[in-house]
Amino acid sequence: MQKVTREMLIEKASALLAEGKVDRVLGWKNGEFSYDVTPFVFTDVESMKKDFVFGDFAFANFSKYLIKETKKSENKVLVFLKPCDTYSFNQLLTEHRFNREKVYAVGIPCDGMVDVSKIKEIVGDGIISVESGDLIKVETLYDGVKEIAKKDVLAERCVNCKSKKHVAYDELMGEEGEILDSNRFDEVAKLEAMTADERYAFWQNELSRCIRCNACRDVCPACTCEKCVFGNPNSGVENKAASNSFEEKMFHIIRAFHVAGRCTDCGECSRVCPQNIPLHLLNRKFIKDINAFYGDYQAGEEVGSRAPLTNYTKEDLEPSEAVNKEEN
Amino acid sequence: MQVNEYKPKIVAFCCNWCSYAGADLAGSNRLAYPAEVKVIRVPCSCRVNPMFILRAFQRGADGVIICGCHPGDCHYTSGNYYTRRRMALLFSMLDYLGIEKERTRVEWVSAAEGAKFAATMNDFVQTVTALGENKRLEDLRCKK
Amino acid sequence: MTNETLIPKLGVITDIRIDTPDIKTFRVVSPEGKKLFDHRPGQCAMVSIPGVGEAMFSITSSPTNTEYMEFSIKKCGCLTTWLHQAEVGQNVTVRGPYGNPFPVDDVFAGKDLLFVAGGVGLAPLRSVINYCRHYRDRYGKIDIVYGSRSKDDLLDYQEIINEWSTDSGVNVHLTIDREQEGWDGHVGFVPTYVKELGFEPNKTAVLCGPPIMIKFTLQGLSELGFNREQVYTTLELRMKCGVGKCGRCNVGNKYVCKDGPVFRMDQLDELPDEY
Amino acid sequence: MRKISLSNLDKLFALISEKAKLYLPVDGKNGIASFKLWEEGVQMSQALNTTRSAKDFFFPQTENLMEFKTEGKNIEIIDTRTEKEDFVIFGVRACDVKSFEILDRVFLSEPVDSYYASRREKGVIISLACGRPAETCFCKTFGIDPASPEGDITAWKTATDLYLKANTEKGEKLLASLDGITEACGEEAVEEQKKEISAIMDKLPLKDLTTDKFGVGKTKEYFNSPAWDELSSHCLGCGTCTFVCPTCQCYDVKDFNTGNGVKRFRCWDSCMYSDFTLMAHGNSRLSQKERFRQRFMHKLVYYPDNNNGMFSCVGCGRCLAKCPISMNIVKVMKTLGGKEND
Repeated sequence: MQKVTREMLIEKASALLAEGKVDRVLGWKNGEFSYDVTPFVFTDVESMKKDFVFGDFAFANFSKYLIKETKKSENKVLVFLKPCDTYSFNQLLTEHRFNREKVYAVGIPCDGMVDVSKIKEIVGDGIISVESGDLIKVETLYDGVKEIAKKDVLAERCVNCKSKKHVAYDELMGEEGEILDSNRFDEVAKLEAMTADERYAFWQNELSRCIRCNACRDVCPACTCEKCVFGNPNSGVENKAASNSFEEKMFHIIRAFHVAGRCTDCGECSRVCPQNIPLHLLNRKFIKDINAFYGDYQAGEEVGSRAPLTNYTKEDLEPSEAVNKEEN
Repeated sequence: MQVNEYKPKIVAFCCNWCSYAGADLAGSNRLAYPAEVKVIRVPCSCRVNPMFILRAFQRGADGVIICGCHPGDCHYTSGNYYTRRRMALLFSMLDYLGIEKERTRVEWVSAAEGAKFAATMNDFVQTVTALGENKRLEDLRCKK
Repeated sequence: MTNETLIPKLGVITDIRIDTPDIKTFRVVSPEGKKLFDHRPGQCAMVSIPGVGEAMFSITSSPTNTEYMEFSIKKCGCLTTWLHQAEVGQNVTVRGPYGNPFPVDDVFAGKDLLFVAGGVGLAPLRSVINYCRHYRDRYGKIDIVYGSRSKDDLLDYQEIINEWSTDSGVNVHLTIDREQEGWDGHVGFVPTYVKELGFEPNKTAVLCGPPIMIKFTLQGLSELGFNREQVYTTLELRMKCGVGKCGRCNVGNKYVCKDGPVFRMDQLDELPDEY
Repeated sequence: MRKISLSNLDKLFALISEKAKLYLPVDGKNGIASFKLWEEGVQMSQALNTTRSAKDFFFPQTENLMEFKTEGKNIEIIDTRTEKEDFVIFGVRACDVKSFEILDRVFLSEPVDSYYASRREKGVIISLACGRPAETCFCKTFGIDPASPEGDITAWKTATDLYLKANTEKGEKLLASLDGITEACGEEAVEEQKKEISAIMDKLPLKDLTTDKFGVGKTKEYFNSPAWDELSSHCLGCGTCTFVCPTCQCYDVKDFNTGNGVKRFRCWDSCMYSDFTLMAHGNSRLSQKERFRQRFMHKLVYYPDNNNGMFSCVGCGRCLAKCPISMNIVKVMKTLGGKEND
């Protein structure tokens, strides 16, 4: 597959800016280290040449940013979308969250993002630089340069990538990929196979780490409510802090439920969690159940598709059958 | 010394058009069902938000049951079809989190089914009694 | 165990006066019938109904009143709506006093005073006005300009008419926004009225009211020759602790609950515009 | 100075545990280290620092302040404060130890917060020098020496031994009670480690970051800086930075109706949240820019203004590692501070 480089993206942006097709570019800006990449709106090529980056840490899914960005100007904004980002893009369009006319979407191929915490597990602290490639070169303060196979440090969501295909774009760079047979439900199945007590212990342990920073909600492209129920003082459940294990469970169950059928499994929630709670396992449970109960459905695959929870058939299974499926 | 017999607290969300009338009928026919069942009338079973169920558990419920019109009979045409999907997913999620699946239930009870209402409640109370107190979705702050 | 400022005292509402359609004045004493604590003019207290909320209110009664405290409360949020439905005998919790008072004993002493208030903005000034009236001989002339939307919206109307207006050396200038039947006083907005009255700029002015009123009154006063060092106002922001620790009511490096709520205009000029 | 062989660490922990509850950093799932109660068999984490800071010990995320019983028009106020137990925290890094001083200036200033004070009184802090600072560390910027952390007792861990030195009366008392298993020793090994750490500090990527441009009296200079727009433009408004921060101390006081009473609790709050300053009649910080600005102005200008130039940041690097969009105090300082800081 032809590799799309940073220079190619800058060239593309520069051409579109020059043509006047767009006047802003939503892209990734470099930071202090190789891995702390920030979303940023560039307005000129010079600043892009200086600060724009594209590489193993260009995680940020820009779809949600479009809601705010498209309201700022009458002109189009250029956005680079990785395959998984295009699903969120479509899902937001389905929910009429931004004006498609104000976006010029360029699909870019992706060969997976790297999870810096996995690198740290191997090399420890003190990462000075990270050089991309199939073999990633990591320089640290204490150990000199080490080479790590990229596949060993891929982010969880990329290990279980569901699709390399772009489902939305105005223009595509590089080659189109395909929808993949991922193993993304394996972890869910493993949990399902446990006893209820084991599952309870597992989630109790995971969710007890929650600090209710709301990062999972705030980054989630499906969480676009103007006023979240957990941020509404009149809801009776507004709570800034995880007061106890009930609050933690309620927050995460309800959040997962609110995005059920709309979650595109982009994996941002798990990435941003400061406590590394595998939140994607909650969302994937819903996706897996929806597929099993109501037929395969991929949120965001198609603009305008009717989400499973706003749909029904007369023959749907009963709730009692849903929980006793294994026994039947 | 007499040991206090454990009596579970049950919250039953009943749709206004069928199940609540069913509960009424059970009453007027003098069909007994346990007093531990606290009925909350809702306009339609699909009014029941997952948060209602969790909050009932938080406030000390040991079991939550949702009763609505039989599929196809919804006063609002399709409300209970949505309930069916939502609750199927929610209950499956609760089970996934290791919360006893017997604590939640959906039953379709028509206005004519007073006997079914009483029988359902009796059965549900029995099931929850066997499970004992809700420990996994409790909020310790609400304990007396 | 040491005294904890976050733990409130118990109070009882012994009287509720309906001032305007949306403002009531609550009289609060301790369960023993005494005043809960002493305060200085302009200071505030946190009043709460457990389970409903806790909020900062100005103590509107004068410090010279040693029997009880009063709070004039406008119905606008959760707690205030609840309080408006409360009856005499209702318990509330009160903690305080918080904030810095008006400099009534040093800066104000011997000066002519001008009070300008709009709407419920009279509430924080009432304690100062009554304090100055009580020690009448310590101050020069007192002028009070007070305006509201209508006659019915004038706070403490009876007290103004029966007591303030009858004091010697105290001039009360009332105004309402629009013509109204049964009103033969001045009609017009407070800032314009202040300008019309054309005060001598040798007074110390105290303003309280909606931000827009403060803004235009200040303009008017500076046209009359007032310096910003002569003008005091009192701020209000969201507060939770009242003791400068919870971190939300700051304007720049000043906490309104601890360093305020009383600020002199030139002090405010030093702070960023975030209130 | 006393020392104990690393092979006897468990004995040391057991002995401390006999006197008071001992907490130390322990590795958890998914690379998250956190302070846990030491019990037989619990291994100390090798991680540089815990994900959450140590402020929890004195200022927990939620705590009950008091309770109320209401009946009709009556209210009963119940003081639920209890006498706290002695406890020891082992392995607090230099940055976190310094953060206690910053918190102290808030909570122990008049009027003293008794909830905080009672915990502070009962806690003994054993700090641990950082042998291997991470790339995100910039404690030196704030005058903190990771080789000589403060605290009641300072500990240094070499390849073979743990060295302990008491700095306070509390620390001396605890250290003296451990005499049975520790031995007196010279300071050579510790001095050697201090040199090593100092050499590493000069290699850290953020070593040149300075606070020169910030501090007392800078409000006017930065408040209306156009840079805030750009810096805050993609802030998600989550509370990650404030909750992992060892010096963030803003809190909310809320009531929880339990059905048989009202519990008034305090919980961490974040100035990044939109409802932080929401009042019945409006909000003084309406945009994320204002909220974002508040956080950094507080750390770099307002706090120093009120505390003789002391900054409310200790350079622990948690926000650098944890911000979902990698926007952090270092980027703010570099942008506002201009070229010299780059």
